[in-house]
Amino acid sequence: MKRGEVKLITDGKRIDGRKPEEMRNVEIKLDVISRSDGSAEVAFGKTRVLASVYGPRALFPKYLQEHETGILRCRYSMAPFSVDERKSPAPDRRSIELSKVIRLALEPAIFLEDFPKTVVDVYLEVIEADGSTRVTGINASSLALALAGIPMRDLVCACSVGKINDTLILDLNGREDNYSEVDMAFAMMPGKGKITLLQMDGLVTKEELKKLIEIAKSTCEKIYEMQKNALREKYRVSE
Amino acid sequence: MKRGEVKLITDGKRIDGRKPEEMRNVEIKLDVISRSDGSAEVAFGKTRVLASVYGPRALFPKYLQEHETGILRCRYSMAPFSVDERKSPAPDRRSIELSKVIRLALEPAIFLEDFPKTVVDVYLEVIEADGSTRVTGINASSLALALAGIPMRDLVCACSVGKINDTLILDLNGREDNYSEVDMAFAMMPGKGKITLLQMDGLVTKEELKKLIEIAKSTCEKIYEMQKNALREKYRVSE
Amino acid sequence: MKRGEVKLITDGKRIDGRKPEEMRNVEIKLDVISRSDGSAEVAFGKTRVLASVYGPRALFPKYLQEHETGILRCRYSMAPFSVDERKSPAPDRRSIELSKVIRLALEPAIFLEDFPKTVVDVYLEVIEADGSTRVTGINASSLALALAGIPMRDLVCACSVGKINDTLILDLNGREDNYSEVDMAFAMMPGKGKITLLQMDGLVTKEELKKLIEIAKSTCEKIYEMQKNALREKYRVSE
Amino acid sequence: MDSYVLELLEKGKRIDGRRLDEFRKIEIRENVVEKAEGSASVKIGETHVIAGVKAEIAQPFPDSPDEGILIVNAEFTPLASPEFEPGPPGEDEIELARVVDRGIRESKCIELEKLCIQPGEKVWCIFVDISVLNHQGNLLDASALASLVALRNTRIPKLEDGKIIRGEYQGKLPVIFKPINVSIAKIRENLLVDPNFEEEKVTEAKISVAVRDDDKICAIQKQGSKEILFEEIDKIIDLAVEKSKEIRKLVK
Amino acid sequence: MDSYVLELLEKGKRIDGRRLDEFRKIEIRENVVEKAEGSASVKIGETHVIAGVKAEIAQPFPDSPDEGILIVNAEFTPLASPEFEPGPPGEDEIELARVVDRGIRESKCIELEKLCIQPGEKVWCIFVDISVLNHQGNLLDASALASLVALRNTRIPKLEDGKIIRGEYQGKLPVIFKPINVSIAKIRENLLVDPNFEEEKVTEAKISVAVRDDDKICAIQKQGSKEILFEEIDKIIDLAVEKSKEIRKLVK
Amino acid sequence: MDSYVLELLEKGKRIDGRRLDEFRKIEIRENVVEKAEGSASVKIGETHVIAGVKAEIAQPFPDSPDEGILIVNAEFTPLASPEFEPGPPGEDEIELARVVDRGIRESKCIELEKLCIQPGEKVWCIFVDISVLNHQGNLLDASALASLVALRNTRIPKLEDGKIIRGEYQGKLPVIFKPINVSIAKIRENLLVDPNFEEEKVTEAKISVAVRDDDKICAIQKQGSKEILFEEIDKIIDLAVEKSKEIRKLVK
Repeated sequence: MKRGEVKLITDGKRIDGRKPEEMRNVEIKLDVISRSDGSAEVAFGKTRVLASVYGPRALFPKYLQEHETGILRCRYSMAPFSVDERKSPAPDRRSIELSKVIRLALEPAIFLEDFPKTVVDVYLEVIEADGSTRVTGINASSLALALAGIPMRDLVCACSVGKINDTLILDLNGREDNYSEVDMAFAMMPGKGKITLLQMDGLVTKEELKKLIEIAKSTCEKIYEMQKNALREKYRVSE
Repeated sequence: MKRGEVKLITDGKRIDGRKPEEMRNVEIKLDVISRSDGSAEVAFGKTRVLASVYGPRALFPKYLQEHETGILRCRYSMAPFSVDERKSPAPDRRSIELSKVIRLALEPAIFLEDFPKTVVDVYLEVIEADGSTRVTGINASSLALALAGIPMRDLVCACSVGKINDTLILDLNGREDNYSEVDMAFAMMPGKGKITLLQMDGLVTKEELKKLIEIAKSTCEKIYEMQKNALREKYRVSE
Repeated sequence: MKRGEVKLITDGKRIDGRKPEEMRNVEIKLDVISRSDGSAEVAFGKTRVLASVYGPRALFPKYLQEHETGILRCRYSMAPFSVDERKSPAPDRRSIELSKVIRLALEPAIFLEDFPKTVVDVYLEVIEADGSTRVTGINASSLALALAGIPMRDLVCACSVGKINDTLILDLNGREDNYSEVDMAFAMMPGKGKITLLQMDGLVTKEELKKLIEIAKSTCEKIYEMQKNALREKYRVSE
Repeated sequence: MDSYVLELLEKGKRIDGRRLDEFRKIEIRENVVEKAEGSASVKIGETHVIAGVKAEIAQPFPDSPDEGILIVNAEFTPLASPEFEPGPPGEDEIELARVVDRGIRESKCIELEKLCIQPGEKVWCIFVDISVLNHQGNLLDASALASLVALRNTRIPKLEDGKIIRGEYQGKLPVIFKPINVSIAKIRENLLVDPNFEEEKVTEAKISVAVRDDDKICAIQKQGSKEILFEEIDKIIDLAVEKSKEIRKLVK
Repeated sequence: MDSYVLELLEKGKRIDGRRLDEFRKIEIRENVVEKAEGSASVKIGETHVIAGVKAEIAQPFPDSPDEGILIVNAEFTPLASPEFEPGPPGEDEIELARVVDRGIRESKCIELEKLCIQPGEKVWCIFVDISVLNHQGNLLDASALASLVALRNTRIPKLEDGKIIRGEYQGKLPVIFKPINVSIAKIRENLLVDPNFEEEKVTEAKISVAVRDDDKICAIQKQGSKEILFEEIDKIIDLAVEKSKEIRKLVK
Repeated sequence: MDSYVLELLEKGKRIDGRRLDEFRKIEIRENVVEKAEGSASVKIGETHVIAGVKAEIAQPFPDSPDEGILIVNAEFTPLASPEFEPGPPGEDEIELARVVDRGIRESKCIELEKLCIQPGEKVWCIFVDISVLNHQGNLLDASALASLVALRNTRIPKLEDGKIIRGEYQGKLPVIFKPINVSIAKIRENLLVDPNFEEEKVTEAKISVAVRDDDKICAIQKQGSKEILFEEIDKIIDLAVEKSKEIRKLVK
């Protein structure tokens, strides 16, 4: 089966009962890893990703250090049991690409120049994968970075959008990820109105693309409120 | 076939004709590798293991050095032809675990604090494997360390014990290793009465465990004499 | 099928129509890679190899540096599409051996002692493989080194020779490489009369071996003229 | 911190106020990953691991053609501790996985012969993957417990034409015992149950004991770079058997 | 050099004299490797890549038992640039290969179902291997173009008794569209088509867009460590669609 | 030490008192590993290697469906020399294994077509594994000799229902020649047979020659980072042929 060959929408309802532009339930937990400098768990429906930040810390061996800026490293990884068929824990090509695009989605938000010669490590672990893992991970990373006290220009918010037949949809689940006609991952700094991630697969017209970006933008703005609320609540409660 | 499903004892005799608490023939050769700082070959029956020690020597890259103590490294390896089915020379999970437990069995005996920033390497090569390779290797390592002039609190002596039906046995051969009900690897510093290795698989009661440890202890004391005799003879002959 | 079992010569003609001691068409292109310090492409018939030189450049990590001499590194690699069955891009045992023998074939010609602590990297990429890839690569490397301005005692010239039935042949193609009775790779510094590569497989008498070396020698002298002409033409044209 | 741990121990006290023979609070959550055939999250204090079970079809080993295969694997994810780094499994991960494996295997709690699909051709291969998410000490006991609980709630997938139907199940994995792993640390003359991260840093030797429901011992592993005494072994075994009963009660 | 690039850009100029929306000279050579089932050499300015196609027999994926397999792989050979080092593929090589793969795959230009030999058992596996031979910037567009051309001249080998007869062919690989990849760099407020090596060093963000013959967009990848603005996206897409038409004319 | 070797050579002498064309004492022990199908320990002076042969069942290569497979592999165990390190095989190990392989293979001493079990499906794969245990120079000649002797005492295991019965044998591996490898080092104007470790350190070039019983040469490999002269080649070949006869007498 390929993109477009699976019936994913019936009477305006998606296979999990959602309306086209409806997000799954979003769950945010902060400070889930006590040994970490900052950590968060974000779930979009069944998709659940942990992010843990270490740093800024000294970088070794020394020849990797940059003298004028800090370095950001990201590692996206899936637990072997997070998917239908067991995934070997060694990084595959997909994980390596995703690690890079997640890093590039976060990097514009961080004042890396503030801590030269050091490294900030963002580690992501997908506990369960039901679509949209990279954008879920970016949201978790944004929160973990903030909790680690890394100076940031803005939070980074992310979501996925797509297309089934002629309907544009929001927040793709695993089956939609595989078989929808279009799949787009999007991240931005909502406070700045700047895009930091844009990846698209599948056939669209220019007009459809515009609309997809609009949906993604307004969703990221909602997620921005969720991220800010979570952080606010924490500082209200704990400090 | 699994543990307990193979007939390993008949009329009080084991498959190789030994009595339950009888060791196989032990053979010790010293200084078998001229390029090494200290080397020994120990055979328990057909099981034959070479140990070769290099060090204390400088450790590179420098960031691996410990400023207050030397480091001990061990590598247990099996020759590809040492077993029934050819073993790939790359280290497998078993070899990696055994390398660690052998290191931990030897470490308590060595005055590592006497040579900070350096490393002592103990390399083990199993030439033929017929059970009890790790304990044979520990005995060879103990002798090789002594010959390399590494300052030691005591020699380390090791043996395996096990259980077939209700009989406790000493020095397991390959078939017994695989199919006996219990398999225990044991090492100690006999002059100090201190245990440095204890690994057990298979079902035992507390009482059986006690008895197994007793057999292992008295066997290690015998091996202690063999190790000391071998060293004494060498120094009588060669120096 | 094995060496000697395929009919490779009929009425004095080889399978590609050549006479026994006839070379394939040789094509030389210089400066084919603008980012490189020196580069050349050499084709012997369909066999086509690119060589690219970088250096002398600083070598890191520092503990790899030699204080009294520069270091030469070579890497022979085949494009996945250069052979009948797709070749995985990871280096195999053959590539590792060939990288070494190519390095040793070039090393006697280079004044490595002139640039201590540095490295010269020679990278070879086989674009299409129809026999004699290592010797084609040595010729390309010799030119690339000269173009990179590496001080050399002489150019290094290389060719392959072999034997089919009782006929000695020159410049083996892919099928001859696999199925001829003898296959020899040869390189020398023709201006110095010194041999830098000699590798032979297959059964020969001492007398045949002598003749093979003679053919190889006189061929390398011809290739020497080709290499020199190519370099002369370049400097006439471009400078 | 190291000297503080030792100072308190002189007075028989631990930095978190526990008795020497007291476990931290244990929190077990079952079925935390829907995609997995079985799963469990276990917290011992702040130490957190998840174990997930996947069932795949595999060829049996030649010497046991009618038995399923059990594979235990552990990953110390770099999320869990500043000391952990990404990369292939290190010796500590491998040792932990192998000790958990032996505790389960030697207890005979899984009837591997019930996992045969077609003798000599196809059997179930049960992967237990342990992800360490927060490292505050005693990873081994947490991992063994999570693995046991995950196995006990594991369902075997349905097969159709020899292929796995994901999300549909034919029944539970038969797990007939509850082997429990108890790790006891030796620090000077003290024996401590369930050492936390700070205690592990000054631990001289550690003995991990897997105990079955009938108090039989099914696996022992000495760890740590110092020796242990004969009389200590006895005490450790007694203590392990006793504590195993306590923890076993937490497992459904 | 970096500041020179930026200075010139202030005046709307590029270091090699091109207009902002101008590609360097593109040179395509077909069938450059006889051993390959298909091949192409593409130069964009001095940037040089070769793509070669090999067809092998493989088992289909379980969820598409009657479809061939497409695998795209890229190697930044150390010949091509002093920055490239030998070793396993790095993240940039992997990303490039995956983006080229998506551009081809999502355009649906290859009818994978025509590459089935025996359903569920044997299908053709089409390997596209990209070797970068000189790196003067914009490797992605050159690689995508070389891959497309190589696929379009690919012949499927003959089979005899289920084995491949090397050097004999049963027909051409069906490739029914010409997806073209166009990369546009953002440097300050400028958008540049086909950035060269020096321009890439100061590029803030880059958007690569794959466009099909019917002007539909089949893949987008943002690269670079800085952000991009909403209004820039629109301009980039328009520019990419326009330039794709120009390049498509070069493909037979 | 290096300069001492050279000084003595000026006077035509070697540090261990040998003539230039003299091998060190060679000691061969057969069947040193019971688990192996064949094995030999060879000492040349203090240099020590063990070769062990294992026979496994494998699929034949597509272009020789009715022939067995020979694989030679060498490990410079870190036991053998302070220069050797654990890790994947380096270029010297790989080269040594491949040169030993070619000496055996090109001599046609093993009739691979007699190792076919079922054409196109199952053949014997003969693994020769060389473990270097002490490195005092000239590893290649010792390894080639140990491999030859091990192959000559190799027994082919019994098969039952297509499975190997370990410890029972159906007969000997047919090995019909005795190819002998002789390595000759060039140090300044001297040619030395069987260079020891100290001599190898100052060796400029080394030629290894494999010679068959009928004095035919079956493989040559030049090593070392300096050149060799035409007239030296002749002398080396003559010397190698002569010494090969001497060593061949030691092989049963």
